[in-house]
Amino acid sequence: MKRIAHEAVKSAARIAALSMVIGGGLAAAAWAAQPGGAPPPVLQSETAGVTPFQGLTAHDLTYSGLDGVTTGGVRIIDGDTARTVATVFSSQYANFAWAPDHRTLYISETYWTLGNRGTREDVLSIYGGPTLSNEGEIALPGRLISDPKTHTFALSADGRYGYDYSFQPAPAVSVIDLRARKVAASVEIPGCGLVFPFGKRGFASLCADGSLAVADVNAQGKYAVHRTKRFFDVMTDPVMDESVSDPHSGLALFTTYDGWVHPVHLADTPRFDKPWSIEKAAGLSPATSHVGQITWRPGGQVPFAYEPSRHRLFALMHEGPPWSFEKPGSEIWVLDARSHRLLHRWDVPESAYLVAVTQDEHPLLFALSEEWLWVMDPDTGAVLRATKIVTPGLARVRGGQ
Amino acid sequence: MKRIAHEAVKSAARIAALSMVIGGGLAAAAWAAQPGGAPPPVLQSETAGVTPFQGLTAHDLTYSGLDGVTTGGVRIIDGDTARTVATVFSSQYANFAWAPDHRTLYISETYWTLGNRGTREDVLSIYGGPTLSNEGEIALPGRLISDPKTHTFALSADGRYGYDYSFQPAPAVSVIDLRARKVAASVEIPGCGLVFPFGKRGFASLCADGSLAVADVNAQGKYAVHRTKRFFDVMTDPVMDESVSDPHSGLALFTTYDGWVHPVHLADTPRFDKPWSIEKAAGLSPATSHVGQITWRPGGQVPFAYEPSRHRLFALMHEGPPWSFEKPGSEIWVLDARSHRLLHRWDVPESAYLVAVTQDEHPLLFALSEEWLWVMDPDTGAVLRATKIVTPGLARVRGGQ
Amino acid sequence: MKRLDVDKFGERLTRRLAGRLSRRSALARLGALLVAAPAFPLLPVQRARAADAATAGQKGTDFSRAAQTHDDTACNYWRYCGIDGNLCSCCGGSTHSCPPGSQPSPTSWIGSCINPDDQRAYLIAYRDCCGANECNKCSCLNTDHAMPIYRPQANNHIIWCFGTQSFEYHCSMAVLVGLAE
Amino acid sequence: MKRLDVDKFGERLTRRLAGRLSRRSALARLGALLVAAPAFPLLPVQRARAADAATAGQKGTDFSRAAQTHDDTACNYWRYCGIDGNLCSCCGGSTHSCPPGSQPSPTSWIGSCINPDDQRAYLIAYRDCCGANECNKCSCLNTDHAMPIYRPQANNHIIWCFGTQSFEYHCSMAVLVGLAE
Repeated sequence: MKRIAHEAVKSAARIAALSMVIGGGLAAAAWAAQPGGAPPPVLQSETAGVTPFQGLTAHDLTYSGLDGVTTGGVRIIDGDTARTVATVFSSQYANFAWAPDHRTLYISETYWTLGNRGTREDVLSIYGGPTLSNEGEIALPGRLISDPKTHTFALSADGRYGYDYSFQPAPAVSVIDLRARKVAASVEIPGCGLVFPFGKRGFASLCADGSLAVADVNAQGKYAVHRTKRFFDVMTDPVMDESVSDPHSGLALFTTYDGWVHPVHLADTPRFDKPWSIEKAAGLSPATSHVGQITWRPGGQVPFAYEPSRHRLFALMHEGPPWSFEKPGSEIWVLDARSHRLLHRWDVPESAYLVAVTQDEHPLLFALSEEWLWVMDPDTGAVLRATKIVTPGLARVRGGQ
Repeated sequence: MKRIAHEAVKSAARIAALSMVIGGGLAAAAWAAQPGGAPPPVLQSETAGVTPFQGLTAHDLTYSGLDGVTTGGVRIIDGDTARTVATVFSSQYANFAWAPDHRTLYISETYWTLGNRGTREDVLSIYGGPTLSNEGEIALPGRLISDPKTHTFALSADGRYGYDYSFQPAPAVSVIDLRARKVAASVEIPGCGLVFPFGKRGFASLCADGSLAVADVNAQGKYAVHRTKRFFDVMTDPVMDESVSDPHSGLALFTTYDGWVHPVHLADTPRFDKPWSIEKAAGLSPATSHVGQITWRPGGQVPFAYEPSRHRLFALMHEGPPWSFEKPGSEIWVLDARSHRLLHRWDVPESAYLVAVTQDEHPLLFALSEEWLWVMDPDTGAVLRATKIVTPGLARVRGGQ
Repeated sequence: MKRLDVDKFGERLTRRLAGRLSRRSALARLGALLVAAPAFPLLPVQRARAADAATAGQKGTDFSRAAQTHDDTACNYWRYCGIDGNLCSCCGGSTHSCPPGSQPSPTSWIGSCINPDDQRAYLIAYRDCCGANECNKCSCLNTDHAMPIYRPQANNHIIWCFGTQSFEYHCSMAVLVGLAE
Repeated sequence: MKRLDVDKFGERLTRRLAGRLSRRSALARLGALLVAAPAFPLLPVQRARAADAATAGQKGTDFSRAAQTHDDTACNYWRYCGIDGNLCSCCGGSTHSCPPGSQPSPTSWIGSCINPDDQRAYLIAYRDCCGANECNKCSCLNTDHAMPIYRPQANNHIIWCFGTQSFEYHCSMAVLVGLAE
């Protein structure tokens, strides 16, 4: 494997070492230089293997790259050390989720038999076991090929079902029975997209008219889809694709371009709480879509993270005009999603595209820029450690959405 | 398609433009501001199509990326403008060559039906026609999967046959009849590798003992392989994989790590000229493999280019110790391969990994670094223009090797 | 290969409908056709008109004020008000032509941009060229008035390669469809 | 999937042969086995001995003089004298262990490196881990005494994934085989 090494690396790596300049005199001189003077023992030979995979830890972050910009692959980083734990192969435009056992990884992905041509194959690939190896694939009827979006694929909270958003030829969700390893149903959701699971087998989707589609299931496993009221104005201030939801409680925080948070308790009959403004929580005027209004707004590739136990919403914020919802955040705002108060504003060392927070007692906050991952203390904003990464597309934590 | 745009780009691209702020008064004001005062005509609608491919020009450079570091693809750049002309899809670890019509592109590549797994398919893909589109594939019995190497694939000078180096399970060359679109022969070359075509149907390979394997063919199309004498010492100073050869004359300039050029006239019975030293041509002591000898040496990913009409050899040179043959060049040395004289030493703006020269009356010199392509005047060393590129792996020019 | 049975018909229809039918019904039908999905009642032009109300009295937008009409290889070229990806003009193609080695997708998302020369708004079809590896030149991100993925007809994160032989994204065009007035 | 019928046998054999047989014949047979090719008579150890003659009287090499033995995530770790690629130690593995998600190839190329602690030369098997997308961490390029591709047993440009389920390159290990004396 040939790499173009960077200068810093090259300087340490000059010249021939295959030469065996070994002789009694030389070796003796080397030994004499050792503290203690005794010749060190001859190193023992090794057997090559695979480092066992211990399961996703509470502080591990799993992320994939931004397709087109970088190669595929699902990468695991230990937040406690900022070191890479493992990498699992994936196609471009893949999505992924961990089973509740924290050991089984599902990857929703698409291949063509000849790279960009030939026969298309949409599959849910299964990885697990002590070496995180491939354990087979479940054929899917289709998938949406798009830039990475968190909510194109999700599991039910108990891990029994997978939900995969498909778009071709019509918007639908493939419900995958993960125990039986087959697609159990294909549920059409006309005019809607994405999937937010709730309860045992239900899911909701966002609709182009500002409503939700709710799919509930009867005892026979038949899905029925109905629409809620319109709860946001898609024309002037749509809800972001990358809104957060908690699969365990069913709470979704649908957040708009202008920073309005619409809390919705997902259920067969969803309950809509009153929306509140991130900007107002910070003592600012609410953001609007008026041309020229430069103010703080949420933005990025994955601009939100949620910590259900403490009701904390983390938002990547930048100063910009309306419709700048993909601009990366220069700050992370920490908000109390119950009291609608701003708790903290943390600087990030470099504008960040993704934010994530672990779901444990002593959580870590992750901010990901184009090339760097920073591990932060969510309570103090301190940067604890950092590592270089490939340009990120999606991120998942243990027990998170 | 979502891209993380860089700051320079983003600053130019601020805010909403889908809003239609059109009214009589506004429009009139805009027209009044036009020189001449008359309202400009309404722009006409367009039909989308594909820009016709005019064939590879004498100043076009075709290059592929360094696999692992970047994505696949065969990219054509016009040396007269430093602009991209076209891109053709390829797998990782591909090689490619142009037919003598300068319109048909052959790509030797490998796919698996499921990305990294499933059924392996080694193919020679054919692209051509006015849109440079796929015109089918020829199945290959196998290919070497390695970092890009110029001489793993080549065409006969008349374009009738393709030669593809295979390694698994044993070193062999697949001879592809490009007219019949099938593999005509698989020629085993035990202990040897790579392919340097000569004449109508012959080819030579470099061997691990310092000799050449020469494959010639009888009237019945049967290949016979014989070995030449050992003409270089593979132990201390091997000939580089990326030595240049001229498929039309059969002249190969096999060049060693230490900069010794072994001119060989490829034929059924090759003729070996006396080796000469690049360093000696520059008035320096010849480079050696003695540890610690820091001197000028050839190096890079593709360190040599040859211009047969003027017998000029272009070499990427750097100062370094023995075995630093992958270090990029800070200078390009221009050598007369007949008189063994150094003609010029040109600086490159940034250390270069690849060099290439066009084969026409008014040639252009190309130097490629990790991110940049410089178009240079081979006679003056002047940098004429530059463009950003993906990290380069291989490069081909019209009529070149 | 699963693929939609759509072709250049989509683009021709856009133009024809835009000229002959009432805006709402024409574009509603177009949207359904482009994405082959049954229920997308509202389209960018409608959104734009709504935004128009909010910005009444303002001349153009920040983008159109800074836009130019002479260099289609720069991100601030007037037609690129909503483009997201590599400009085909930098890849061997043009605003309405794919580079050799790639194919134009018959599907697209639709925006409208103001031409600074005549202050008129034009309908623009942002069409991807597909089949070749990503071009990697002139990456632009003009996301104004771009909609989430659950409104696909105005979403630029979808790989708009439906109806071509390949979903390999190469670059994006900004094809002029006609006046948006 | 075409693949060689080789397994961990390759590595075990390396060690066994290195200990029991005369160097020339052992490594010649090993080379043939590793690359499953019939005629590679000469191997890195022989090359090294030849180089040895040329450098007689010099203590170590530039690499071994600057090498260290405590940090196997740095390019100047002593075993990496001939490595070329991402260090598995930075990817969730170690010098002799693949990260989860990848598989060790039973084939490799062979080098020998001097351990600064005891000034002894050890045989090192540079084995690729395969199957996962490229790791992209700790990219090192120590090409000393690396040979051209027509001498595959000492070439680091070949993707050494023969015998695994995948040719997807992930990272490279430097497995200690034994003394090279």
